Amino acid sequence: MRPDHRAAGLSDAEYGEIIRTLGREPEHAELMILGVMWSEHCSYKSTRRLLSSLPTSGEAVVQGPGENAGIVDIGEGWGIAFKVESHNHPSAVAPYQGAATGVGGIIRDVLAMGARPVALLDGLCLGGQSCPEAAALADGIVKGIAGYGNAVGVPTIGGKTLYDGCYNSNPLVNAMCLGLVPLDGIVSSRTARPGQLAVLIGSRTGRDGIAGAAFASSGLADDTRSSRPQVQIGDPFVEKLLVECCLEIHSKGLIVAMQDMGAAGITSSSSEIAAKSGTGIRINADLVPLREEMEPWEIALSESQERMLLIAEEEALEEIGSIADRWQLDWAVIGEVTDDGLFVMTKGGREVVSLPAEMVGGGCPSVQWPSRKPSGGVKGRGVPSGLLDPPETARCLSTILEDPNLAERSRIYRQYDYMVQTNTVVPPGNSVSIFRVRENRSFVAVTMEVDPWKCSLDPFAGAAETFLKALRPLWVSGAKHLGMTNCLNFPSPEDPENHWILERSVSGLAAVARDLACPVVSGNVSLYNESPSGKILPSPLVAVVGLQDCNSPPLRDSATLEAGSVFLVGDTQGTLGGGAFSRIITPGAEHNPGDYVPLKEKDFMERALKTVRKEAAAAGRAIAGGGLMTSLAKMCIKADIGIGLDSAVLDSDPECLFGEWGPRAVYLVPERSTELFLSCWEGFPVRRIGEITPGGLTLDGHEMLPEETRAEKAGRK
Amino acid sequence: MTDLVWHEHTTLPRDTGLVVLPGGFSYGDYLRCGAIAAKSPIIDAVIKHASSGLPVLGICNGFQILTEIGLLPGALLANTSLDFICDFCHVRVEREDTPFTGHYRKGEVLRIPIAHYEGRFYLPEEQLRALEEEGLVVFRYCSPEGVTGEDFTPNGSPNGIAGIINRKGNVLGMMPHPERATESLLGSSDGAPLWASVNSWIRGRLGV
Amino acid sequence: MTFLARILVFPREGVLDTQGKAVEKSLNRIGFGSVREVRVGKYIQVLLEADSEADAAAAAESMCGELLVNDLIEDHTVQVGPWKP
Amino acid sequence: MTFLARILVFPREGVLDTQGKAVEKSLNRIGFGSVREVRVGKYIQVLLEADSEADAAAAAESMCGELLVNDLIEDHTVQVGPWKP
Ligand SMILES: Nc1ncnc2c1ncn2[C@@H]1O[C@H](COP(=O)(O)OP(=O)(O)O)[C@@H](O)[C@H]1O
Ligand SMILES: [Mg+2]
Repeated sequence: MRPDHRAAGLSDAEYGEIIRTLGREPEHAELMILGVMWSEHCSYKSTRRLLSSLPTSGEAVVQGPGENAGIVDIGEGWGIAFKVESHNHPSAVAPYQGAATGVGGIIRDVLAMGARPVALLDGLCLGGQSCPEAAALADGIVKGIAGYGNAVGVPTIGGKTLYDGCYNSNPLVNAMCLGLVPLDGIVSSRTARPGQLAVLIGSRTGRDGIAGAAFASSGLADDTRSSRPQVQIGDPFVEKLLVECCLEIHSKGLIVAMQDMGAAGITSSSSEIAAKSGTGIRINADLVPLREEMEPWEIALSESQERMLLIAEEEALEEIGSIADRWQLDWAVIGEVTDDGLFVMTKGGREVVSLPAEMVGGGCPSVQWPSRKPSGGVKGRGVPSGLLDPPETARCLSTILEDPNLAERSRIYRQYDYMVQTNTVVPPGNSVSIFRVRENRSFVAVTMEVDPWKCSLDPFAGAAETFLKALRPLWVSGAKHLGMTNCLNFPSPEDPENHWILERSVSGLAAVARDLACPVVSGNVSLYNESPSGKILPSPLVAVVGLQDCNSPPLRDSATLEAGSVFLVGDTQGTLGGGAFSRIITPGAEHNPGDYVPLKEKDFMERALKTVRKEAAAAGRAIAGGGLMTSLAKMCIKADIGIGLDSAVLDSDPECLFGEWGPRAVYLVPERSTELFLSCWEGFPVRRIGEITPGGLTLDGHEMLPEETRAEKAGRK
Repeated sequence: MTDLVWHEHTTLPRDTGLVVLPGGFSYGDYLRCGAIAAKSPIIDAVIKHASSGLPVLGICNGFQILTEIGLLPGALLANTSLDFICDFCHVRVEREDTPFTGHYRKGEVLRIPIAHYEGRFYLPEEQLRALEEEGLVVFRYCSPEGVTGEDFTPNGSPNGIAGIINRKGNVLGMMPHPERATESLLGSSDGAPLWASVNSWIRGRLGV
Repeated sequence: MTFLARILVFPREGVLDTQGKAVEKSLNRIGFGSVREVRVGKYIQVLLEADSEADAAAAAESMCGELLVNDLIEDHTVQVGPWKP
Repeated sequence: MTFLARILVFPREGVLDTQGKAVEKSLNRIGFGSVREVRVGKYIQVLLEADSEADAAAAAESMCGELLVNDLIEDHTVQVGPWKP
């Protein structure tokens, strides 16, 4: 019996559209395929229109969204391909495997561009640490990322971790990969021509992860068991072979087009190549190497990992085969590119699928969900928070530093091999992660941010601030941004208030991308992050890639100095809304979000870059979570230095000491550089707030950071 | 000159001086780390190279492979923390009279990275004692000041063992990565003298 | 009373057994050409106190459910018997 | 004929079984206070062709010796029987 279209995940309207286009009812396999390919995860049907508002072109952009990963130009004929992708749902039910295959998947996206994967980052939004289930998920997720990334030999050089109860049963796992590609060797998925062959290389196809894409497009069911067969197992060793094999084939010029097999496996990879190339494709399911007996639709949709689809000329086949054999990988010609515009799959000589390739791989009709501004609205300004005397300031600081969200993350990143490939210049544990590119002697810097608290306070300003929080440390380290990638992690868009928040968040990202000329080159959307116990906060994650030439070394976020001045640049006052102080010290208090002032950000950027170029500072740190005091404390702990603050030049309200938002930074400046430093910042708010001392962090002589805390945080205890 | 040798080959390049079994997850570390690689076709050639007295160095996974082959005694078990550990640590040079350590001084402390899940050296107690008595431990985890002890041993290895050598003195296995510590840009260059040491040793031995 | 529970955990039918495949290839290569399939799983031995064998078996089963086995990807069998040191 | 060899591999007496200890602690923590000791090993299932059960057992034993088991750190048992699919 034919399954009904709703069970396949299609709405009545979508089903009607299919019948209209085909002029007939779809066959069983066709219906299953369309159900998956028209899911949110594969088609972006709820967000396509929204995403089109993001600026995607710019000076450095070689490849914007639309391919497997975006590419930016880093000079001398080299590019960096990068993208972030979510693996939230799989990680919620099988944390180790879900996170591991998330890493594997994003590596193949970058490989599909012809790039060699050179770095990974992971963005993790984890449940509250008091929830044992969440802790077990968190542990499995970190182990999964480590297990896969370490074994595949790509360093995990950074990431972002935060904890909130809203992620207890729906953790977010966003994996990012960066790859190095010669600009004249970029592979595309839109270059197939009729007569060429479709070659599958990698693992055999099994029944794993069938319909995983549809799974990722709905909320987490209460009984996760029902969604269980949808998890895939990753094999990092095969992935390593696959990377080397595909790069070797590519280096011989034998690849016409390439596509990784992620969600919806053979179907999505082959139909997307056909749709983008304006051709058809004919897949013979009998030729697919299988692990077990499978139905044609299962073969079409299996999400077995570690497979790539290559399009090649027939003459190239022999050499491709011998390379794949040498890497001990299964490979097979599974079909050919045709000129009829159809995605066809045959089994036993019979056509089981025959659909317009455009209909399968080119997306489905957009859905426009209604939007409504949440009734609560933006909260009014709370009561002024009053002044903090030094002992109170010390208490607030130590409470904030105790919060898991502000703790250092070595428990996590020590489990990741962040040094393999020997290019990691600034490893995890720093405000930016930097690797060097030997090929053109440059430094590539990466940051990743997500701030659900600010986004839930004001999605526009919060998303903009998230983006800026990723940009500012790059600038302070001396890197100029080239482009960004993002993952829109949100609950169901079908709820009008959620949808409004999603729209406003995207506008916030678009505004910064436009104003600061930081185009969006790739990204991913993960909606329906809800479970019976609730929905997640709006969690758009942003990662920015920047470039620094090798003439000046990157500026570190702390330094061991005997003497020198401490400068605050930017406004004296920050804003408390959605920040660590209001969340931890005064929960329940209402505060406004900060303002986004593009010109101020630009001004800050230019001066920060100049500071590094002129080598005018010994260390610098953009002020972020926990504000000024937290940033200073982290500097002291990290380099084991002391800082003596002078309250006369500081305000003693929490906005100054713990406020966030906006372009603010602290710099350590040796005496001899003071003038140079001040000249870099002339015309921008800048003030000397203290000096480097032996011992701890003091405010008017009061110790803010007891020795035990310093020792403990520095891992000396 | 450095050559990469394919695991399925059965001979080493002519005039090979030093053979390095590098780190990396050979065969995904399935079954036991290093076990499957130890059965690679190239291994017979490595054994032959070692028995001719020429140097063989196993780093990390390479150390694990050497114990699986039997060129070095013992085995490497999971770190006591059961976590993969990637970090800089300190090791003390215990011998300067090996082909690998000639450019160090005995007692010198190196800052050098580790990155492994299975790095806890194991030998039954008596054999361990014998190993120590024969002075076959070449590197030991320690504090920055050179003090050894459990607190300074990241993976739980007994006696802080980080690297050992065979009796003949030409096969060294070590968990820390000297090849990741050759540039201060990447955090340390303390591994560089190891490469210089073997290089001089080979030149001396081959008279070139 | 003390019981010994012997728990075998292995990849579910249809789930990719990455270790098994690697071991199988290696066995074939080193001369065991007659090997047709290898599956690698875990063997967990638990010594526990219980009033009866049935209680011990129930406890072992619930350990599997709660910690030892992810039945999304793994199958398992439990065998319980009195412990003879 | 096809035989099934079931091979149990576990840490040798005297070799600290860290994984077992960790599982033991976790089990205790999540409420299985009656658990006294846990040991974690491997379960390897090999399907192989042989002329007789004795041949199959000999082959399995030699696989253990050559690859599957490192007897410095591991003990093992082998059970062979005809394979019933
Ligand atoms: N999941 C992770 N993987 C790797 N590195 C991480 C991860 N989470 C955080 N880090 C690293 O730890 C440091 C601080 O992490 P983060 O949570 O972003 O705090 P902060 O708010 O101080 O930036 C950064 O260097 C970051 O790269
Ligand atoms: Mg950060």
